Amino acid sequence: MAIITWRFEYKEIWRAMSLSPTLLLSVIIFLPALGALILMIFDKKAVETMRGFALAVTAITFVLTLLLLGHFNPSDPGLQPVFEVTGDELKLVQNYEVQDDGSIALSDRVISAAAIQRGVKLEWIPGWNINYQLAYDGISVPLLLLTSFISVLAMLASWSINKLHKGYLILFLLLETGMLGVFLALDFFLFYVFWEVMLLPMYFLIGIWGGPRREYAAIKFFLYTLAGSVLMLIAILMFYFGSANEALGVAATFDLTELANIGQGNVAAITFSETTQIVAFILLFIGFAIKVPTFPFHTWLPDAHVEAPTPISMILAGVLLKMGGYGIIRIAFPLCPVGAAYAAHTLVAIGAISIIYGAFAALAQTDFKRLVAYSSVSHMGYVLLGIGVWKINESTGAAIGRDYWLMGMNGAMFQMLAHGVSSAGMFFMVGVIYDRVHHRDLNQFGGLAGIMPYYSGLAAGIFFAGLGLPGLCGFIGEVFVVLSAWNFSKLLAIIAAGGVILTAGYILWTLQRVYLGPEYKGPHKDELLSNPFNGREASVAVILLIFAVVLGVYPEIMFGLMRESMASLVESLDAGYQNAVDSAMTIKTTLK
Amino acid sequence: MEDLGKQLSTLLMVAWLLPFFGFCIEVFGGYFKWRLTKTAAYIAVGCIGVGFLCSVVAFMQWGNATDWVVFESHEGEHHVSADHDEAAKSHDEHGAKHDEHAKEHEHGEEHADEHGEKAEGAHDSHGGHAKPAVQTAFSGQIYHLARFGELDISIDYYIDSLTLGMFMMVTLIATCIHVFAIGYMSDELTESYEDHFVHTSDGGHFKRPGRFYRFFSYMSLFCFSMLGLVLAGNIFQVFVFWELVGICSFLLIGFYVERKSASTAANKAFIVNRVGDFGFIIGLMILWTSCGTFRFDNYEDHHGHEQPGLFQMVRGNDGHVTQDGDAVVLKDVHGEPLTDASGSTKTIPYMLLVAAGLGVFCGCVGKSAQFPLQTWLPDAMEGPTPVSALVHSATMVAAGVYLAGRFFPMFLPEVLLTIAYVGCVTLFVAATIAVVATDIKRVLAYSTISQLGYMMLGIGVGGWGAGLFHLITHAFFKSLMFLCSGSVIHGCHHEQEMPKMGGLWKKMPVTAFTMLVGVIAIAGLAIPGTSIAFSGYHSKDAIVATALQFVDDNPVHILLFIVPLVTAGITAFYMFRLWFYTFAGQPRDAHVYEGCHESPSVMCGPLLVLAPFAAWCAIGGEHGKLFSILALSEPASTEVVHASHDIHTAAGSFALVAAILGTLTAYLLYGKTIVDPANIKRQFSGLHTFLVEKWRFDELYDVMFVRPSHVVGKWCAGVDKYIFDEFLHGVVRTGIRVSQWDRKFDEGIIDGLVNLVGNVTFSIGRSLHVFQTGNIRQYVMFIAVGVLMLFALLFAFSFAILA
Amino acid sequence: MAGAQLLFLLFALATCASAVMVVVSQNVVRMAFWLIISLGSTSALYFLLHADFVGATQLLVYVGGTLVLLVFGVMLTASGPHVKIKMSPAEGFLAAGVGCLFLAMIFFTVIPVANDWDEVVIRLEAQNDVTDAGGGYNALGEGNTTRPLGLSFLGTRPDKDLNSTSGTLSTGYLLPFEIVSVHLLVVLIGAAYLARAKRRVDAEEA
Amino acid sequence: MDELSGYLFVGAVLFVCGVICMTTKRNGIGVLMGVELVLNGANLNFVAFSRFSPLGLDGQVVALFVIVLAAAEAAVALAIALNFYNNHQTIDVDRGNELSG
Repeated sequence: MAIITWRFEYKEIWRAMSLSPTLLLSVIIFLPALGALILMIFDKKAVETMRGFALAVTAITFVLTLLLLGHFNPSDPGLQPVFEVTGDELKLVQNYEVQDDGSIALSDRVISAAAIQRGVKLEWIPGWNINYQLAYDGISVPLLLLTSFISVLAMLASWSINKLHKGYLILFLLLETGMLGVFLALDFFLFYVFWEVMLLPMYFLIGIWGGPRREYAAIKFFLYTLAGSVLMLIAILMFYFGSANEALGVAATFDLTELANIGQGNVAAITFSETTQIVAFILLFIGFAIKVPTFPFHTWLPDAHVEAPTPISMILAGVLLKMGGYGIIRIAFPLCPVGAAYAAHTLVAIGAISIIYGAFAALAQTDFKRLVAYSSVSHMGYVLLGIGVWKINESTGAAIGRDYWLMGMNGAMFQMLAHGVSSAGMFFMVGVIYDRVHHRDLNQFGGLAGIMPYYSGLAAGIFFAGLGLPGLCGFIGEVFVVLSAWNFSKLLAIIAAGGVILTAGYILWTLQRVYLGPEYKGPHKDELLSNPFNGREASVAVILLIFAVVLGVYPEIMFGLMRESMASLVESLDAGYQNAVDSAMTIKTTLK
Repeated sequence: MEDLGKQLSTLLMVAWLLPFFGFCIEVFGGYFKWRLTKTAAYIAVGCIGVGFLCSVVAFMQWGNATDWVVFESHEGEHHVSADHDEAAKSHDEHGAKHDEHAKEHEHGEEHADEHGEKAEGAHDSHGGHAKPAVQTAFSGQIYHLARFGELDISIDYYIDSLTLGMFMMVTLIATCIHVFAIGYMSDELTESYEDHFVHTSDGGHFKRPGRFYRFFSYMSLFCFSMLGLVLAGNIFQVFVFWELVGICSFLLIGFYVERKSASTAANKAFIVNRVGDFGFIIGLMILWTSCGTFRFDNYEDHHGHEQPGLFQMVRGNDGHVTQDGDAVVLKDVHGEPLTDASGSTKTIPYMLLVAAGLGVFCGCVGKSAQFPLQTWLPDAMEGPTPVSALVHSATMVAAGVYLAGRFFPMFLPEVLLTIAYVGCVTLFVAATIAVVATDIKRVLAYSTISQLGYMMLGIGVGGWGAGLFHLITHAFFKSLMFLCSGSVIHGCHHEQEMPKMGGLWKKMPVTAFTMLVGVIAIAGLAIPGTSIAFSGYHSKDAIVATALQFVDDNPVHILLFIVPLVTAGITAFYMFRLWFYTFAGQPRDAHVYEGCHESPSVMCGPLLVLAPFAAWCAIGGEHGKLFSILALSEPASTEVVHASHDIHTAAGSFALVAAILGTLTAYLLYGKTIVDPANIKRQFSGLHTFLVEKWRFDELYDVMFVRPSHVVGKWCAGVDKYIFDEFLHGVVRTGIRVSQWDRKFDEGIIDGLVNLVGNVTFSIGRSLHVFQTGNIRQYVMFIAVGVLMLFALLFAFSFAILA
Repeated sequence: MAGAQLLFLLFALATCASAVMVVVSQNVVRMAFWLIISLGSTSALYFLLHADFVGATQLLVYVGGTLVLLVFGVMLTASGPHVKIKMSPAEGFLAAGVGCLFLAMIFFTVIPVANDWDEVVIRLEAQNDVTDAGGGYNALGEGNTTRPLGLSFLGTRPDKDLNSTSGTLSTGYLLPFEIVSVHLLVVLIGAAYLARAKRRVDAEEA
Repeated sequence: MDELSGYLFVGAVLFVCGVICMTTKRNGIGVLMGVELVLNGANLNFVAFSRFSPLGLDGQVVALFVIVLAAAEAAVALAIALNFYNNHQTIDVDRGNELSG
């Protein structure tokens, strides 16, 4: 009888973990929540202290994501290893063996060099096979960086919040936890939990600190998003119960990588049928499309933006909308490639319509923030367009011009990042002026370039980034997506390209009405003069503009991060669809 | 040669990037420090001046390394890039297939015999005779933008004699204009600049701090963008800088942000350009999807293999487009058909390639203000005059022509014909409007459009060299004229209407005579019988000659010769009209005349520098050095047309006659006033109004595009508000109503039931309270009795069951 | 056997009679006396059942402890005119009737159980994997149950396991024993608390 | 009637006597004595079954627990009785009818 016991050498493990991202992933997610917890014990009158503390928390989170970036290996296409040891480095485990004669044999057991753990996985609700599973790869890292980065800036912009500071800051930090969790979760259930965690703080942030119609906007936001969540939940359950095979003794799972493997036909004997894939894809797509948002699910966005306080608008536009795109890339496509291929044309069409529709609607707005909100609809249309340009040879199932689709995917990701920077900047710029004159009527501005030249210069830069001017971030995403679209559909590509004219139209017209002209036409002119553009505001705008320029001039900085992951994703989707087509052919021939 | 490529690219990149650093320094330093000093201007001039020097050094190096082949070969033939040498090997197999090709081949040998004549058509390097292995074009990569699988987008450079020529032209003109602007913009050097064109609500003039530094920072940014455009080694990069020059143009047109007209004109310029860019993007999409690269020249991919650039793909080694049914066969670096991974030949449908060419040309139409997108350029005159001189005559608007020239190998005959006709319509329309314009800058603006039309026409009919030749010469004399007009405007205190001027030559002789140089140049006057003439004559003559050659080959397109010929006369007419109106005759407005003065030397200096260039830069015509340098870059394309000597002579004579006629008419009408122009105006008042209203394009576009897009915008917003939102509200209202029913149901039935149960229980409890005696002994008794009764029940029950 | 049966009859009669006397007596002290007799006889019955430890405990705890406590109670409360608290005759009759019925009911159930007892034993043996090793449970010696009881409180069951046929181990009573110990402690504290004099309250009232 | 039933009958008598005692005695101490009788009746059954079944000492163990608990109960009950007496100046349980509904 030999009883084997494992004795972990904790010091060594700790060293390995602190060197590796094992803990880092969880710390990144929960640090803001911890910060929120600590904020609760602050005196509610110590406003400046609390703001400083919350800013520090967001800043540390940002630094941690940078640390994670340090661990990131861009040439590894899969999920990144979080725990990696080689035999030479560490003796992690010792092996005690109780011999038959009662003596104890000690032997060093060494985790071999192959011990690479991709992602953190801990049991959470074992009865349902739900795990606390986190991982990161080239798709989530850029968005993670964006999230923590925009959070810091939005926190810097939060000085304009002037009531219930403590609650605001707590909710803000909770919101950040939810957002970071969404980008790191690899378990579908966990993903859903974080998705909902982010929803509630947002509801209160809009509903309490918002503008005059805040309740309406908050409820509208909530209804739309909840509807999307419900559809997503149905899809989750479809996948969960579809992933089990009792005959083979395979348990149902929420693991996204396993589900993706099943969806792509890489698992023997378990597949999602074509109908399942199509239905699930449609459910997931609507769920995510509401978040993106695309035509015709977009009407919550203008209201939410108009009523939300400035920093929340920044978060909303800069990060939240990205979750929709991320969900489509990370979940909807990998889990149901057949459904995705089936709906690709619709996707691209919706993308193109969103671009044009959003731009036209923006052209008709008189509310500054509403205009920027519609521009978001237009810009996020490019994301959908880029994701969907999957042209398939119907007989073999292989992608035609896969590199163009890869380009579209990359372009879509980049567009998300670029839009995160530029739209956050635009909302911030609107907020700066709103804080002073307390109105947003485009027809009552003018002449700001003369009154606040520094501010106007920065604003023009950021608006040009939104316009898609080369050398600034918006250009790269838009133009790459559009260039990739021709391979898929000529008509839709032309429609999408038409967006460049309209975008120029509404942005330049806005610039003219707000910043140019001889004099300011609206109320509260004295406040404009007495309350100059301060250093805190300037730093937010300057940082955003610098990033817009860096991303625009050297986009490889982001493409380099996501290239391999995207390439392997596209490759596996392509193979997955071909698998499905092959098996369908086999069935057909057998039937004959 | 590799070293040369490196040196050239380094030098040109220095010239290219210096203005950008200048921009950064000026924009920040200007805002924080040099608001009221000329420091920003000096930095800008320094940057662009050094850029000019770099360009010249680069040119000299290029010339040295190529043993000044340009000037020797002008005796014999043109050399193209060494890549084409290899073509000779594979030529024979290919050549035999195509009749045209064979003909060309003979041509080549003919010209080889005609050594010492001139260099027409002898572009092919496979003419059978040895040629020096001199590389004249250099390309390479600066850095990667992105790579997707095998697709690759980067920032490249492509340097040939055209690039060098453009660099020198742009930097030289820009330097002059920068210097000129120091004087012209000097009234901005104040804390309280009074803008006479803007009225505040209290009736006074608008006052603002001066923005001297800002002007120069914009100018630097523009120079950076323009040079980047010229240096670009791929069409995508061209597009990038295309947009950047567009935004610089926007910023400069809208420099007087307070003026509604200025900001509107800026918007118009940018948006109209974007309409062109829309086509440009479509062209890019087609090329990108079909060819998989944007590079002009061959390049090394990331595996280290040499891959064909766009030109090589379409034109191969010999300038021929190989067709396979309805498709164009793409070629690899050796001129063989290009195959993809699966081994099948890569082709592009012929019509798609035509569409790509048209798309890219759309961009050129927007940028070069060609018909039908010409409307923005006259409005762009809202910007300060140096801007008009630099951006809206010499460089940016010429970028369209430059691109059409650079992209020439990609244009199929159908595209070229379109280009020719667009140019033809433009040059006529613009010239007719220029005849009736009275604003001095607008006349020049229309003349610019018209001249750009000439260039397009030249390129369209296959006169690649002629078009770009005119581009360079036009840049010099038009910038000169704009600066002169700027000098006039400055001297007349921002008076731009010609009817208020007259006789100014006495007050500002330098301006008047440099202007005269420009006018003669643009009018294309020459001493009959000789080729002693200013630059405009040579270049316009080249275009008209090529057009005549083209018409000679294709008589259907006779208009392509007639219209430019007539317009040559009109051009001479309106340009001299401008000069006579402004400088000759009697002063028409005493007030303006009294206040007028000659500009300071900082402004006259550039005029005097530019004037010789305007006059003699094209000296020698098509045998001259400038043309030879340009012609060295002539692309390998079978579409290139060279006028024969006879046709050249004929066309030259026609053009000269037309120009002289136009000049005489102008002199008689405005110099001598034998007929009062007002009478003619009255006679043709309908036509006059039509022309003054610019053929009513603005109104047409307003009705056709601007208003409909606003209406559609309102519809979209309305759909959101009244359909989507109302739908949502309806859903929510229904939900609320349902929940109200639900509430009633709950309150009435569910709650009722529960209450009933509760009430019954309560009343039972009430009635049972008598048993709650509080007496412990009774409780025990109850228990005992209860147990007994239970037992009895059980007993009875079991009995009942047993029974 | 006859001796044992005789003793059983003797002590059974004593037990029952004195129990009836407890009911019938009107004086509390007498009741206590008859109770002592009844409980003592019961312990004798325990001895007859070879449950020597239980019997001893019965004597020690009940007769020696509980009843002394009761007598204390009687003494502490028996002051004044209420030493004899009479019940009404009707009540007495009612109680007697119910009691008779109750007794009848129990007898009625006891008889079938006792009749079928052999079968029950067989069934229990089958269910519990134990065989009755002839002379009852106690293989260590008749009547000496102290040691196996002690062991059962410590968690082992020699009394069962030594007769086990399948070798599976039975559970002991360690945990209940501990619980009861703690329970006793709590009860003692509680009793002390309840019974203590309320001087402080009085002082406050005064 | 074998040995087992004899014990059971004795137990039954004790139990019933206890119950009657509880119902008839107005004296609180009497009631307590009834409780003791009831417990003893039950205990006798336990021990008897323990003796005549093959289940070992389980019955005796339970009986021991009951004895101990009875002792504890007596202690607490006495304390209650004393308190009752202090509050009502009598031990007559019929006087303690505050819980009457």
